Amino acid sequence: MSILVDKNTRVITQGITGSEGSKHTNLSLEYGSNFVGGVTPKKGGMMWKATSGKELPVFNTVAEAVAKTGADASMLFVPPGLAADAIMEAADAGIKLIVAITEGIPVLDMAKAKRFLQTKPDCRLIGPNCPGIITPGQCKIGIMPGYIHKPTEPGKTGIGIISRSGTLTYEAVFQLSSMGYSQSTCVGIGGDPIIGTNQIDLLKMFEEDPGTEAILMIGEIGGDAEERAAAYVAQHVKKPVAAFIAGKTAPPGRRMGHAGAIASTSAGTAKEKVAALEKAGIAVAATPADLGDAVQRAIAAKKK
Amino acid sequence: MSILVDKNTRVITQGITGSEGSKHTNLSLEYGSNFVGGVTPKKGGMMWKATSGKELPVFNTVAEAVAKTGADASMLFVPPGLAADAIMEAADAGIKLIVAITEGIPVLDMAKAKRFLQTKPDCRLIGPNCPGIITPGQCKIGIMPGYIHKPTEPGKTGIGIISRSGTLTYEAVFQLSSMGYSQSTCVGIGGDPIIGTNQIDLLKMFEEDPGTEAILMIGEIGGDAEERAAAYVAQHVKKPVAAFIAGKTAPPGRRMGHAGAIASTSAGTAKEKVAALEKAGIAVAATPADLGDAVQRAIAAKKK
Amino acid sequence: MKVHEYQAKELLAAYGAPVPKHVVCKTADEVGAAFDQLSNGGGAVVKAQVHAGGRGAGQLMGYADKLGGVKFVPTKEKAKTVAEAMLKHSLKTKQTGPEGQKISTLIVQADAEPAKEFYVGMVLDRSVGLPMVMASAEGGMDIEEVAAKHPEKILKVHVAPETGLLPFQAQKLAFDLGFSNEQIGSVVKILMALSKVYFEKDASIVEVNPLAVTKKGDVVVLDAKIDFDDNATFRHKDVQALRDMGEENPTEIRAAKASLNYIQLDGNIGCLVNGAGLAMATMDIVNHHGGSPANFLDVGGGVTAENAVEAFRIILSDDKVKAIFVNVFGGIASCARIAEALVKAGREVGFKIPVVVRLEGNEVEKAREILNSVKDELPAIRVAKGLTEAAKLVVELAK
Amino acid sequence: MKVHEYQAKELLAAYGAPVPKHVVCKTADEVGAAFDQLSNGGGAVVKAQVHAGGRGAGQLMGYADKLGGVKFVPTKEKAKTVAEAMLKHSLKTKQTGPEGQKISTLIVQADAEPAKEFYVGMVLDRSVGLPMVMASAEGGMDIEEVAAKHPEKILKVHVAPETGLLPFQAQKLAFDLGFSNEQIGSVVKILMALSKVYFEKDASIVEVNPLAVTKKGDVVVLDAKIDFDDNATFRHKDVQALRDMGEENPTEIRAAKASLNYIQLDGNIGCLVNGAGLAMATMDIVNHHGGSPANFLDVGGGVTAENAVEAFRIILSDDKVKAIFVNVFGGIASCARIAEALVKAGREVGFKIPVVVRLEGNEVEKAREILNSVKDELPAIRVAKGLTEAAKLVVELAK
Repeated sequence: MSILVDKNTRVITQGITGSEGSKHTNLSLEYGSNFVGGVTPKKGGMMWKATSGKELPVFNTVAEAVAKTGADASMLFVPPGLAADAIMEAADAGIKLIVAITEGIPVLDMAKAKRFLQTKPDCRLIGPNCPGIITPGQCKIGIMPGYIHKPTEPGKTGIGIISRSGTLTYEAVFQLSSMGYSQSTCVGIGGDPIIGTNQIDLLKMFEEDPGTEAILMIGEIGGDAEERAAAYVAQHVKKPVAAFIAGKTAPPGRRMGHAGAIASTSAGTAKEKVAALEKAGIAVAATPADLGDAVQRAIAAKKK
Repeated sequence: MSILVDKNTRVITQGITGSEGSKHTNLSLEYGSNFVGGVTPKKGGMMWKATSGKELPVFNTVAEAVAKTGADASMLFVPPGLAADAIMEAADAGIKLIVAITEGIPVLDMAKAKRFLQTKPDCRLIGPNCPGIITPGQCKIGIMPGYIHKPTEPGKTGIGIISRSGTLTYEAVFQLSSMGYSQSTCVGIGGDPIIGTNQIDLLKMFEEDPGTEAILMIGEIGGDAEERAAAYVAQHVKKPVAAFIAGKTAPPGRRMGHAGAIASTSAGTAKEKVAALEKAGIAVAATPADLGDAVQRAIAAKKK
Repeated sequence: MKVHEYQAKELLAAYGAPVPKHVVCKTADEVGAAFDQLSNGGGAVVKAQVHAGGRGAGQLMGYADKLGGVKFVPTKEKAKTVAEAMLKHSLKTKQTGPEGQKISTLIVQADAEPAKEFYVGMVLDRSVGLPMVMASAEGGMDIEEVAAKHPEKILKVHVAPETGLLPFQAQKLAFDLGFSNEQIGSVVKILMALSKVYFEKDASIVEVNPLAVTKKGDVVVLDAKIDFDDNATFRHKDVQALRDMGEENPTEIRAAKASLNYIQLDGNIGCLVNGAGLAMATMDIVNHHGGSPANFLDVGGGVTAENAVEAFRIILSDDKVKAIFVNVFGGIASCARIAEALVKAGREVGFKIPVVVRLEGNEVEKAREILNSVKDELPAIRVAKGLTEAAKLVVELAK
Repeated sequence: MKVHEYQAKELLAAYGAPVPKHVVCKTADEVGAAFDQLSNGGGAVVKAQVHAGGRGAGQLMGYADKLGGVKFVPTKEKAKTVAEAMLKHSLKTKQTGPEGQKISTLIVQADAEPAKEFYVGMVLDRSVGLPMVMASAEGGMDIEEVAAKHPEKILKVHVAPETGLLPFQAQKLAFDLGFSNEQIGSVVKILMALSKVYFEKDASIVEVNPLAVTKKGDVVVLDAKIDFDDNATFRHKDVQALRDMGEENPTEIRAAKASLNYIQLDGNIGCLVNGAGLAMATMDIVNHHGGSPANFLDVGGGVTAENAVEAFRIILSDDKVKAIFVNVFGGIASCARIAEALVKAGREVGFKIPVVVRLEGNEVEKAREILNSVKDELPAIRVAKGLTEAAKLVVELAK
């Protein structure tokens, strides 16, 4: 079991003919994802050729791609200035899951796109500015390295991961796989101030997913999403939850790489977040080397 | 019985200190409506004095008026350039029924206000560019002459009126009252291209209102609201329905007074509308002198 | 409020739409000079600037040859001849009415002969209260005809008023209309310009018809029409400046100055009514009983005696009018006040034709007394009791 | 992207907000002339233009008297003296860091001594993804402090990004803040200007603090701060033109040119990491084991060998750095490529201090072979196996 994506998910790439779009469509195809086409305006009608030799049809519009391929998910590699429009296009065309990898989308563009998405309740956006989503062994939509993941065997359970950071997620997955923990689904929710799907949305899904044994939540400074997630966990989540917050030593007022990773002197600090998480009974990793162990501790604590 | 307003409705006037707002608050008070205050920005804190000597508090904002008076309805006499904003203010402040009398609001202002209202599902707008709404003997919110109306006695039923025109409604009410028909509620829905409440909304309410015996719908050229209403009547309305369409002799392409009363050579004509109404089994009045008789015919036809 | 083709195109061009070059001319000599400037060896097009549509298929009234309001001219001499004819003769089209429309402005346009014509327009969809873009590959013809006969050939996209047309919507429309990859960019520019003009200038209709693909493959706005929301021109000084009073009916302008809503028609029964709906219905009942209304006239609810007198003057200024029908339902306003205004008008203007009066509502008895008291002084005034009786009477008297 | 107070105020003024007159000066003589122009017999205010806040309570470094970045001056002579001092001495405030900030621009502002100070600002409310206006009658002080201690004293209104602040929202805020009827108009103007700048220029923060009521009762923008969304400056040439490179850290500018995300800190362990989250976490683990990071540095996923070498140069340009921590998790990118870049950097730049390397992920074995092969040539490179081991080692070596 898993959340959001599995081997039946039919994916298109928006921006498939671009260098990043093309590269990661190839890597995702190699991982076994079910990509059925791509969209690049003015390139409609051509065939995109994978390194494997497989060919995918390219369409001018998402609407056409959906009509002709039955796609229900989209991996989005559109340049930042056009990305919010492409997100709205996908939602308007009936795509159910949009995974926006693009980094650097203007905040107000996302604010408008988010309002547009609210008129499309069947559509979910992951990201933007995220590595994507993967259900190991079944479907990878994004730029994460597939090989580090450990699929959950049928009938077994794995760890669900929710993360605002890319490489830190790989670090976590690597530690978990090394320790023998498989993953159910790993979701990079993105490092921007406005994102489509937040921690609470996913905590709810993981809590309900019978294939998920425990949840690891990787956060960072900025905003109060972790504090709100902690409150949600305390009230609604029965499964073991571990967490990590990056940015304890980040200077206030500075944007630490991610547009959303900025703490002020009094709000969005790592200290506040860790306190909130611990108060909610979540096992908080002390360092990035402690991610796997924290999950183990969370599981052990619930077994008591 | 009645729809939307009755003797318990608590009304404020937006623009109470203006000449029209003041005049019609007086006339509505004299009719017996329960006005509890008014709003005029920068006049907050003063008392508005009715010709009867009664005093009403004036507030700077609708929010304050609602908080202090418990108002649930608003009669709006704000100048056209500011009216859409005032409508949104009323909706935002929790007013449940906004009756916008103002004529001449820019169409795009109303398009935006209508979108805003969609985020406030508990709020209903009547108008703009309408005479208002009256439940005879109980509550008058608007500029219609109260004296022509005949209240429906408790336990009895009356005629419900839905109209795009002001004076034509008075003509109808006068004919009905003269013939002995009381009215349940009369609603002027307004002559603009974008209005808050349409014929179908009201047909549904009148159909469900035990105090309404039959419905008279007064339309005019422009748009296809009457055609859609006719289709609704055919499917969903069991009560007798009569109708009249003004503008049979109106030249195409000209705006006949009301911003919404404009027919093209092929759409929105009186001919099309009358045909649709008749097809739905509605008794259509041949001339404005025939309004009361048409209602009588509609009732008689249903009794057969 | 309507504007000329050249004004509409210049506005669209200002918002980024590709538009063929043109020069606005008032004389045949200016047309000749403009021809030299724009023809580039291949001729040019002379187009009459009037507010009515159907110019190409129209005919200059009293002109010997077949010539409408749009003409390709291969030479400067021909350009000047055509211009002279247009400036001298009124143009009659299916939208001008039988009297035609005087032409005082022409444009000379660089030739952009279309290989294919499309339609794109933006209007309000009243059924949902949202603006929409309509587009069709069947351009260059009356879009209402296409809509009536082949609704499937019209693409429709609703547009949120807070955002305007979204780029992806414009792009999808362009692809769905079947444009080539090279043309998509220009079509998107035109559609976005359409939307920007509509929202930023409070237009009620923006139409590009035809949106043409030229023989060279270029996409251009070949003809355009913009109407503006009269309720919103107060906040657009630039739009107000586009108004050409010469295109409007002088009587209607005069009426507007007196806060009267007046539209001239071609019948012989002048109507004076309070309320737009009742005014239309009054025309209808006149027509129902065999008469023909000379005008629509709504004096409104708060009419002053002075404006009511002006209303009579306006109605009487139309020589065709043989009788007047005053139909007033006194709601809040008193019938007595209308009666007083009527007497004032009779005294100041003089009624040489019958005036049938039907009053009902507030203070109707007092009004009847007032009118009764001047029966001998103003015998033209005939008070009728019912609406039907009044309509029949005025039709009879106008014969 | 940050801008100066005077730029923020001029932008707000362009959108209709009332702002006190000011003159921008670069020299004491210009300040003198501006004083004559603006003082109007009653003095003026000289304000240092630096990107850091807390100027009023700051102190000019090495200046004998108590003098911060904002000073009322009663005479022209005093104005010039103050200006000279400001232009000569760096200003230290709680936001500048210990090294202070050099002042190169001043404004002279017409005196508008506040009788009461308010706060209004617009920021993104990340919890709902909507911008919001925050307003408080407790202005002139650090709003975060007010928010922390008296959250009930801050009014908040969410704003739809498609419409901006609606007039009724602005008016309600103005009334709720307790302004008088005469002042409402100016406050609404300021609030609407705030929203327009925010939306039309893609700002991330627009603050007016204080929004002052002067002793005469006028409402003015006495100080303002605007930050712009770095992701959106590409579409605002006018905003780009406001950038003052003199206010930015030169090393950070240099790093940005090489597509490196670098922030200077004051520790002694240079960090080179791929990914923003891991880069922060690397600083944290260094700190956890008793070390102190000298910088945040995210080389990104697609780093080239050339940019990696530049990254080492940048780290090494900081004299405080005593050891370097390279922490890379090879995801899609190969660890071998990072190892190669490391060798290239070592050869070109030279490592005089220890470089602790922790690589994991894609092609890590190959990477270790590469580093092993240059063990003798580049002895400074120390390969660690685990993340904890690496962190401990680099902390040890930096001591």
